[in-house]
Formats: sequence, structure tokens, C-alpha cells
Amino acid sequence: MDAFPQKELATFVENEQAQQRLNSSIHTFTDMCWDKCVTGLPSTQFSRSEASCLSNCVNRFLDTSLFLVKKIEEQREASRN
Amino acid sequence: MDAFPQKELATFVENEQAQQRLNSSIHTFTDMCWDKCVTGLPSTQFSRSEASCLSNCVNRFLDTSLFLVKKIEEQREASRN
Amino acid sequence: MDAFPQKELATFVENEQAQQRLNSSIHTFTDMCWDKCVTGLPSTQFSRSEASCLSNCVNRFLDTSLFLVKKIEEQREASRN
Amino acid sequence: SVRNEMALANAQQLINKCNEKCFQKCVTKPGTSLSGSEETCLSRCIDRYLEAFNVVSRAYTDRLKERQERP
Amino acid sequence: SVRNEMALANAQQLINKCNEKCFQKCVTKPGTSLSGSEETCLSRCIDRYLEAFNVVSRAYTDRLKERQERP
Amino acid sequence: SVRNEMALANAQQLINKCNEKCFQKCVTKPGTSLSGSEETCLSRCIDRYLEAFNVVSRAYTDRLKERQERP
Repeated sequence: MDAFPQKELATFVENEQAQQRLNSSIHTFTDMCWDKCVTGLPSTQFSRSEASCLSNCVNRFLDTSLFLVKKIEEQREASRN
Repeated sequence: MDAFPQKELATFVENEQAQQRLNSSIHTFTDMCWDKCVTGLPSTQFSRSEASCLSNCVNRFLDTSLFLVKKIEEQREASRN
Repeated sequence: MDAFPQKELATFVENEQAQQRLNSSIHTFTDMCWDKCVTGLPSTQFSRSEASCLSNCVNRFLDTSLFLVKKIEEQREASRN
Repeated sequence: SVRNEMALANAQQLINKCNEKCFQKCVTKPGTSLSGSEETCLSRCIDRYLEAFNVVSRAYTDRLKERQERP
Repeated sequence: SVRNEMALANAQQLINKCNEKCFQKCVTKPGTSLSGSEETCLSRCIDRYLEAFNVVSRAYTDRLKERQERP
Repeated sequence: SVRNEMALANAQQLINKCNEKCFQKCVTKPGTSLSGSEETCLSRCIDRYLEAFNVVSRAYTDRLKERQERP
């Protein structure tokens, strides 16, 4: 193991795990956004509304996540005062 | 490990795992009962029917589980005779 | 471990794991085919269309899988030429 | 034995799935107890789900055998 | 501590579920940003989901206590 | 290599998801074989699902880059 020091191995494993979490999220988001945006029979190309729904979907999900966290923290602040 | 005998450690781990299973079940039940009981747009409070649906939901699920087990055992008894 | 040579143990474990994957697939397929084929209230027997849907369901799912793999390979071939 | 453990896990998963699907189908507005019509629906649903499991199981294992005979 | 880790994991799972259910209910046609009515819906949905979690949690733990008192 | 294994697992999961979603959408009443119209639907569905995967993938990775540039 002289060619691969412990510290570089730890960084490599960490990066590979981060990549795996990213891939896993992309699969989950595709599943969710497909169900939300592609409601009719598939065609030879996406309609304009299907295409814009798909490209907005992930960002609005992440905005929802930020909104939720902000709301919970505001409620915590209010309950402290 | 003198301060934490083997037997007490085993009991502690068992209790923590039981608590974890309980927490996990509550998440699963909330998901199921939300889908079943909260069908329209959310409001500033639950309607009377939404509230009673949510408080009855888990108990009727557990009653269903008992019903199922009882039925399977009755069918086993019948097939022995 | 003299009575159970390493090679036979490996084969035994492999077979048990294969059986476990088979069981797992059957549960997944039953779930999917139930949702697809049994859409109304349950009766004292399946209707003819429910029964044929259930017995065709897994085979058409596997045909879909072959179709998908064939299509992807055809697209790879085409992109090489 | 490993065989018994696997058979038990298999039976448990079948019971859990059956419970989930039949509760979903038969108890749409949970009340303070299971009504007579809910129990009738559940009884039929349980029989049908176990039957569906057998039909699907046979169709799948037949398919796998076919693939072994005509590779 | 183990207790804190479990409480944190529990809170994280609740937030994830709440996020999923409320996005599903309130944002049916994702646009270029969350609209005012989507945010109102989300705010109410979050309150209702957390309330549902408490109602279900209490119903379940009450049932488990009952079963311990009358085995 | 680890990279190849992960790429393979990623491709396998995409194929499984595509299979599940397109079977759900295109084969609503399974018959004794896939019909011509079912195959046409599946062919389009597969193209659209892979396209959706790319659109979602790009939107997500763009968002993550944005967050790195403006923390």
C-alpha cells in the first residue's frame, strides 16, 4: 500500500461515495419528475409544457426543501421568544 | 468496560433497536394515513373527517392485521380436519 | 467442518441466495400485477379478465425488459456506424 | 435451519404485502372499528391476493424453466 | 450519544417525508420559481403533516400500551 | 475498477426504472404477447425516459455548481 497512502485512499472513498449519493438522487428525482410531468402517453418528443416541467422540477423540489427548513427554524425562534 | 456490564449493554442495545423499529413504524403509518385521509388541498386545520380518519387509521390497520392472521389460522385448522 | 467441504458450502450459499432473489422477485411482481390487474373491489373469484391479466403480467414485463435491452443495443450499434 | 428461516421470511413478507394491499382497498375511511362490509371485503381480498401470488409465482417459474430449456 | 443520533435520524426522516408529500400536493406544475399560492399551500401542508405525525404517533403508542395492559 | 462498477450499477438502475415506468404506462392490460401499439409506445417511452433522466441530471448538477459558486 506504499503507492496509495491512507489519506489519499480516504479521500478517494469519500469522493466515490459522494458520487454514488449524487447518482442515487438523480434516479429518485427522475422517478418523481417523470410521474409529475409526463402524465399522458409518450410521444416522439416532449411537449413544451412537459419539457419545462421536467427542467423546473428538481429546482422547485430543492426550493421546497429550503422553504421547509426555513419555516421550521422560524417556528423554533418564535417558540424561544 | 467495568462500568457497563455485558448484560446491561445487551439490554440497552435491545431497547434502542426496539425504539428505532417503533420510530420507523410511525413514519410508515404517517405516510400511509396521510395518503388515505388527507386527499384535498391542505387547510389551516384538519376537517373533522380528516382528523377522525387520521386517529382511527393506525388502529384499523392493526385490526386488519389481526383479522388476516386469524383468517389464515382458521384456514390452517380447517385444512387439518 | 469436515462433513461440509468448502466447495459444497459455497454452492449451498449460492443456491440459497438465488432462491432468495427469486422469492423477492415474486413479491415485487405480485405487488405490480395486483395493482395493474385487480382494479375494482375483490370478489369471491377473479373475473376472466383479471385472471388472464395476472397470468400474462409477468411474461409481458419480461418481454418489455428484453425489448428495452434490444433497443438500447440497436442504438449502440447505430451510433458506432 | 436456513431453509426454515427463508420460508418464514417469505411468509412474513407475503402477510405484510397482503395486509397493506387489502387495507388500502377495503378500508377507505377508517372508522372506530372494522365494519361488517369492511371485513367481508378483507376476507375476499386476502383470498384473492394469495391466489394472485400463486398465479404470478407459477407464471414466473414456468418462464424461467422455459428459458433454461431453450437458451 | 446513541439517543441524540437516533433523534436526529428521526427528525431527518420526518423532514424528508414532509418535503416529499408537500411538494407532491402543492407543486403540481413546477414553474421557474415557487409562486405565492404554492408557498401558502406548502406552509399549511407542513403544519398539517407534522400534526398528522403527532396524531398517528399518539394513536400507535396508546395502542401498544393498551396491548401491554390487556395481553 | 470502482469507477466501472459504479457506472455499471448506475446503468442497471436506469434500465430497471425505465422498464418499470414504461411497462406501467404502455402495457395496461397484459395480453398473450406485446402488441404492435404496445411496442410503439414502449419505444417512445424509453427514448423519453432516458431524455428525462438527462434533463433532470443536468438541472441538478447545474444547481449544485451554482450553490458552490454562491455559498
